[in-house]
Amino acid sequence: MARMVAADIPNGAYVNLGIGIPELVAGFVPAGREFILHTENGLLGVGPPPAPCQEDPELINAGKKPITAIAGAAYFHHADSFAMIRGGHLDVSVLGAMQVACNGDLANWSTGQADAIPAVGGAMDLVAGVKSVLVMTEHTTRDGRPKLLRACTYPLTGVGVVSRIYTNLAVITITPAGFAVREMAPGLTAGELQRWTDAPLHFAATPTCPRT
Amino acid sequence: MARMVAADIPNGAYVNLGIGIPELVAGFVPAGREFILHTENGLLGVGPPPAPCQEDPELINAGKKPITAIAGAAYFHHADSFAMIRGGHLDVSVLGAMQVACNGDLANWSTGQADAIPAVGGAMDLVAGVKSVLVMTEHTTRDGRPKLLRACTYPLTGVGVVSRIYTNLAVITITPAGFAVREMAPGLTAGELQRWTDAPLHFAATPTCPRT
Amino acid sequence: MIDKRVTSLPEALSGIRDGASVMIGGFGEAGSPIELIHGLIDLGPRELTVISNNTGSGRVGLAALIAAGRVAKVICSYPRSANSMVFPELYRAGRIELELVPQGTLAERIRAGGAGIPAFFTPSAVGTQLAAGKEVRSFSGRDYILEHALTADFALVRADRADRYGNLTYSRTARNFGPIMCMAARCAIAQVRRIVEPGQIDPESVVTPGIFVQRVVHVAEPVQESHLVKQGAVYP
Amino acid sequence: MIDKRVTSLPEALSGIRDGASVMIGGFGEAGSPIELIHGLIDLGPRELTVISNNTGSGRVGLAALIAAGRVAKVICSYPRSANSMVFPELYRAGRIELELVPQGTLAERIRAGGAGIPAFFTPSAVGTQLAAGKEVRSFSGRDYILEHALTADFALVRADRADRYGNLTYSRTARNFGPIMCMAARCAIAQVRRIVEPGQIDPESVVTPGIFVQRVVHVAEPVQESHLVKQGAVYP
Repeated sequence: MARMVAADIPNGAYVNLGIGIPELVAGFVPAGREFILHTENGLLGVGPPPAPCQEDPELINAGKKPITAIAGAAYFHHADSFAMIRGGHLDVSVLGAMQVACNGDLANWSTGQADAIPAVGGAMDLVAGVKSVLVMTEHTTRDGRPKLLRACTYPLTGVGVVSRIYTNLAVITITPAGFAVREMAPGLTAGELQRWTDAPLHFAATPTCPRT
Repeated sequence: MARMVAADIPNGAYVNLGIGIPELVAGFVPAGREFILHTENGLLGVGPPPAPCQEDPELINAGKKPITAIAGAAYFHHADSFAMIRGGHLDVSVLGAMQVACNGDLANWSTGQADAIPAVGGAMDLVAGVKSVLVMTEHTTRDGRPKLLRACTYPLTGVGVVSRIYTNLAVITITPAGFAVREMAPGLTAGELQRWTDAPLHFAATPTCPRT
Repeated sequence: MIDKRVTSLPEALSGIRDGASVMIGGFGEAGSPIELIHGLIDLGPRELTVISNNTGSGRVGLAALIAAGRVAKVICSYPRSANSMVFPELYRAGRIELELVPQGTLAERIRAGGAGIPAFFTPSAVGTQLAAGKEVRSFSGRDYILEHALTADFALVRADRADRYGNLTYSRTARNFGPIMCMAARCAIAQVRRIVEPGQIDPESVVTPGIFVQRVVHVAEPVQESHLVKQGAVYP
Repeated sequence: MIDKRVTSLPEALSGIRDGASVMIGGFGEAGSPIELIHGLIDLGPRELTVISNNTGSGRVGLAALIAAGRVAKVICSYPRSANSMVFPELYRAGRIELELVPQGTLAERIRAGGAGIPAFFTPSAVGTQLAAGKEVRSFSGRDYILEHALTADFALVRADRADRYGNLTYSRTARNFGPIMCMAARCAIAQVRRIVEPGQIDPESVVTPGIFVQRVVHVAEPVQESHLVKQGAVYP
């Protein structure tokens, strides 16, 4: 998944990687490309993880994990950081998801349960401001229920904001007609993929070959 | 005038001095006091004028005159500079005036004539944001007409914004009752001062002695 | 002479009374002014409104302030983390109020408070639960919601260097909310690792100009929150 | 590899067409990108909307752009100065449009444009002619007016140092509108005195992060506008 996401991000892009699985994208930047990684807690130019015992508790990412900064990085405060996000200066936001609807609605901050502690962080700002919002997620929940839905049942993070979804089973683009399958895992059939997906899937006449 | 203004500014005040006569206040800071001078084009900590041939065209004040910066100064951009002003962080703004009304209205940016080139600069922001707005002005126009009026006839810079007026003839505080004379030039009578002033003046029972 | 340095934590915190609103800097432990927070616990004011991105970890720092029952309400974007249990307990028990705000809206509301902007329109949270009850207006065909400025009586922040004027620099991503909270509070209190002479901070590199800072207190070696949490430390 | 450096002024300015909106940095001559402005005169686009604090001096720089008849409208706070005659002549002749904006409102509208805030309330200009026709709303008993964001197709700014990522620092009060104009323009073009390797600008001291800059052009020794004005120079 992370490799496929990275392959779809153009050279020179300014990219925010969400907490968790999306952070893996940083490890798969294709040769010859350079992305600038933004972390909303105040750094452009996130570098590789620090060597053991080189961690600085004052140099962390949005997931509060230790990071490094590249040569050519810049630090800034939170209002400036979200000015970058809200002002449309970031090219790509890669986020996890609880649910995605076929109109691009995203739910990734709350199950809406009464006893849950609601926590939103920067997700609503990212989806509202970043030019292209990519979602990385398992195709279904741990107990096998679809996460790609006709309509989200959890509280929304944003309305019609997702551009593309990368799952363990497929790459799916949001189109005016709904979910359009761009790639599938080798050996998977269209019928099988549809069975794991709540909303109807559109398949291109000629399926794209999976990349190697 | 400049000495009297400076004497009324407390130690530690953050002060913006308007273009022209107000700039003179910097030369009369009483012994033992320290003001921090702000210039809205991006500097806190304006120092004395530069020595001849030491001028830097990239270190100027709002009047576009060369200045210096004190040890402990800070540079910032225009949005941050006006955040200081609008956000109520400056203690004192000293401005020139074309007209002041007895309710504190100030007119200092335009005569309203049809052929005038309107230019407002930062005056409207200063009067809207700074805690105390002091005006320094000749008591009358060059041709002897009053500048301290019942109501301004020129376009306003701000409504009810002036705290106190320092003229060549008197120091006058704006009160709910109108102009209250706090000090007069030596030898001047109340009747004479009133004759140079459009709005009625209130005199304290015991006039304050002019400072020496 | 202007001198914003104070010599002790109690002096730095004096005047914070019951019912005060207090902005507390930090993103996780980075930039969290843990000595000031512990000093605030010692000082004792109650019914505080705390504006902060998180709600602390373990039972030290901000989590300890909340655990001590001093906080009536938090305004924050992310009130849970791997090691937070204090806030969730009190919240589920209905003993603390939460105003949940998207992180960028939180930052912009604080910046607006410092900049004299009472309200602004933003696209964040449009169409979500967090927009409920808020004014919606369309500009150039897109919907935005109206959000209001946040100000506070006090701000507690952690910076790296300060001079007697209150000019501040920060360390790396510990900068986060510090600069804007100093702007938005009527009294901003900074704990700093180093105090230097005026002029030793390059005026081109000052992050928070001294006009936004009222008190500076020297804490040369702040404790590291994550170490305390690992050790299971409890404050006080 | 990311590299925002371009090797010539024409390359830096390419794509600025008739009718474009252009933010131009500077407060008086400090920070005014005079080589970029002269390059824009050479390039030739007309009917420009210029957003700038002033309207230039003498017959060089911004004043020369206006004198050449390329500017249909200026949005600015202070369109006259000791040595300005070009703008007043055209304005009195009805040949150029002026939107006069208080300086702090101008700065905040530009910053809002860069930050994705379409509109905000401000106390500046309330009760004056410059509030005419604007929405007034009361917050906590005080009146404010609604002001809208400014964005532009291009920004031309002058900075001191840059690296290939477009990170910028400025010199003293030449910083002024540069950082916010870079934020608010779809294509920000910086002329800089020095180009350095990534990392040579301390990441704590970057004023404009490279994300806000699209093109960097090296002008090692910019001419000094006030000298040209004294000499009576005319461009081109």
